[in-house]
Amino acid sequence: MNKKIIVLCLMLALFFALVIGVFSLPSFSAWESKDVSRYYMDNSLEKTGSSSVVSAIVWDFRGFDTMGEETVLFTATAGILTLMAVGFRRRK
Amino acid sequence: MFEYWSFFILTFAGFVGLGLIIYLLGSRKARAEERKYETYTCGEPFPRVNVGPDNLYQAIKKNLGIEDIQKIHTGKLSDYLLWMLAGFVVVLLMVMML
Amino acid sequence: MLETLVTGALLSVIGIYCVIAKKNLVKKMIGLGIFTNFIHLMLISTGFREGGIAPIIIRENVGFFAAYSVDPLPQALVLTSIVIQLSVTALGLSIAILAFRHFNTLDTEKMNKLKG
Amino acid sequence: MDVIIRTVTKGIFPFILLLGFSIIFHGHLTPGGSFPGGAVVASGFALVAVAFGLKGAEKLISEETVHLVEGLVALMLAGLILYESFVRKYVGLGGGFFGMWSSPTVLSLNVAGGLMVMSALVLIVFLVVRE
Amino acid sequence: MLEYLITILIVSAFLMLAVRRDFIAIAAILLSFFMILALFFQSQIIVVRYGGWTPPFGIVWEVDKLNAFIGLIIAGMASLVTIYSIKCIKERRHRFYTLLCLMTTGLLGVCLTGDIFNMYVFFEILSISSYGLVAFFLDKNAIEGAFKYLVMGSLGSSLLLLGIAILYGLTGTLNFADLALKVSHSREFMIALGLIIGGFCLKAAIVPFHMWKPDAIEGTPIPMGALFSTATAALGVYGILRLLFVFGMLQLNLMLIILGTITMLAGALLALVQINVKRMLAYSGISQVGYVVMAIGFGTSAGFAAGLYHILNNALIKGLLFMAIGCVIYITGKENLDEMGIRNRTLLVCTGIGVLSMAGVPPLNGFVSKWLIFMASWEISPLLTVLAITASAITLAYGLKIFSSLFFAQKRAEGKIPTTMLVPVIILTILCVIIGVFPQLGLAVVEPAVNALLNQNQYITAALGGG
Repeated sequence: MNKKIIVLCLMLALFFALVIGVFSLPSFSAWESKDVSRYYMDNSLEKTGSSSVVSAIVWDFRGFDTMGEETVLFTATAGILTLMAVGFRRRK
Repeated sequence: MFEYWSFFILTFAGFVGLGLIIYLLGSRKARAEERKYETYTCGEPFPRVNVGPDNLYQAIKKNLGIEDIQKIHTGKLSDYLLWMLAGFVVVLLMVMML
Repeated sequence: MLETLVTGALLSVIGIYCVIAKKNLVKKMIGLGIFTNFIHLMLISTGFREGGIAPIIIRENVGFFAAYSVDPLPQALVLTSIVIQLSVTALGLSIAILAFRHFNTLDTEKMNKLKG
Repeated sequence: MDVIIRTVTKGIFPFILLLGFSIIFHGHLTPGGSFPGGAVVASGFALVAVAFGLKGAEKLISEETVHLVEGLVALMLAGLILYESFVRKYVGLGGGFFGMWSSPTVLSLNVAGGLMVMSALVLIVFLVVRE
Repeated sequence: MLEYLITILIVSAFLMLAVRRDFIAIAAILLSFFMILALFFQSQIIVVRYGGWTPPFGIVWEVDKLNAFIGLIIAGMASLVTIYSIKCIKERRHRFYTLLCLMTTGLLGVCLTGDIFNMYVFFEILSISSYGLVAFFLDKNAIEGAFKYLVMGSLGSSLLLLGIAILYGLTGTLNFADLALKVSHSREFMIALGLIIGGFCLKAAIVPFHMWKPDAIEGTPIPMGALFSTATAALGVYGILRLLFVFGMLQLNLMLIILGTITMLAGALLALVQINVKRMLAYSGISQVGYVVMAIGFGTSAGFAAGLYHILNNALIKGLLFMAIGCVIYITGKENLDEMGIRNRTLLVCTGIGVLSMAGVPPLNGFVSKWLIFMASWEISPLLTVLAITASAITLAYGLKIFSSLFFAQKRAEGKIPTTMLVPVIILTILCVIIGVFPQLGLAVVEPAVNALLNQNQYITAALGGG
């Protein structure tokens, strides 16, 4: 177990030093390249009428993603029904 | 044209022969079940020893280090996750080396 | 921004330690949740802007909104991802209930019937 | 559960529903929307299930109803999303900006998504509580 | 057409909750197969814009020949599995079909999408429905396999999301084509790519990530084992391929060769010593994916052709073996290799052909793609050829184990196999033989996919151009 913890610590250090180092880059909040977000901010009011830009993105610009998200929720429900509701029909 | 067809006929014949062999093998063994085997060692009737598929390749299993590989698969979730993260780190390092 | 990075580092290490080293299945699910929260935090932080405002257009800021707002797209992505995480957690906990019923324990070290 | 929790639940339950539906219906104007609102509504039903037991909660909204709501709302949602461009073409934008009817597509989708989230979460709570 | 495909699948899954009739899901999956078949014969790249927004701003689905090839394998296997499990699953069949329908949705969604976050969403639909399906039998093995798969799979897809977050932070866009134009091959981009490739390796069960697969397959119903070893594995390989090619990262081939070789050898060696037949087939599937990844890593067009051809052949062979062994288990009720004797001759012949084909005996289809892989590896390094032939020999050895347990069994069980279970087995056997005798047929399917793989510029311009 002790050996495992050492391996774990080494790996974690390597892994997250890499990953978190990336997020501290200055280019991550550079606004020159974000023309997609810029388009959403400029056009959400005129083209969708929604004044909450996040709502406009979630339901209109990227509505298909949200469709997938609701399907994920439905999938989890179906999975839990498969797991849990075994004797339910018979009891009624 | 002729070459093509000869190739076709050869492979077709080979395939039919193979199928025939498999079929005969299956049917022969299906009948052979009722036959009685009597094994004698030193004049005494010996109980029949059945060599199953899990007895095959025991020598390879012992000598080729498969048992060591099998020991890695402990069935414990923590070990699996540790291997998986090690895999992620290896992939990351390999990608970074370019 | 520095606070975000420090929090993210802490969350990630705690989460992944919890997933790997803890033996209880429910604790593993909690660790998974913490780790996913780390990712959500990082994803949100890609839209960071110094002194930014929330991406809601109101009458007062309709002209100069785009110059001050934070990036709305990562927020939408995180909203989607939270629901996905909720679904995974719900399914995982119901599997944990069934596992407890079968094995009479939640210790993952003792559930190693399948191996080799 | 004891009488205090029951009484408080009876008092607070309508307001939880009100808050949830308010969040859902203002999804295109304020922060929040379908998922937070749906979760709030579902938490109201979860509270009833805790206070009055599963029987009490099923008197309020039976599992059959939840199934039906989820199926119907899911179908509606799928239709709305997948043919969103048609909806936008024929419904168009409503009245002026910043108003309740400023964005019919986002509003209707928010309501449908909120009902979907609510029914899914209520179903999950019912199924897990029964165990 | 693509909108109707996804509409039909999702809506039928939703309908199954209320209506509970199996034929809805069966019809939907079969219909989706025919739609993918029709897409496969389209000559140009098909782009579908959801919601009517232009590509970098809205979500786009995009089908070129590579997509369509993998989608054809996925939809074909899913529909065969659907037909097979009409009789194979005995109780709570409507739940099984709901989840199977959603799993097909997830598989096809990841395969056909052109947007990286959309890909993550469908990846999760696939994952969650698979967790439910692994736990379907609700017994000890099923639950154990399910939670192992759940924790590993969720951690893997979280890391995939982390990779997507880094990509978004670097470029500010999520569309594949737009990303390909905007990324520079910097170190940060490499980290993101490594994380995403790791997530796909988990689905394809490349060796350090493979440990969920045998445990999950041992507990699942047999049809799910067939789907995991064929469709999910093909999808994982597709994800790696698409990422590498659309971003022009062909210098990663050394990594793929190393991972593929290790996977090939370890899977074959572990399959050699298994006693449970489902577990043995699971390891065998891992080994075959290793061949594919190794062949892709060669970086030559011969290697790509061989790898893609082996995806097709592996799907046919592994599907055939899983389904045939499933019929045997249906009769005998035992999963040990010791107790697998049956009297049904058709089934014996089909299983024999499957085993020989897996081992690469000449007139059958496994030989063709393995031969192509050997030829392609000889140009890179003869050592790789030797290793591949060794793995092939080990494949023959464990194939003989199945062979002997079927043909030389002492006790043979009697039993009637339902027609719906026998038909997919026979279809796959006939396909194996036909592709083995006429390899040109298979190559005709594979070659457009290889061409599409090598011309990623068409994929990029088709997504962004054209108004």
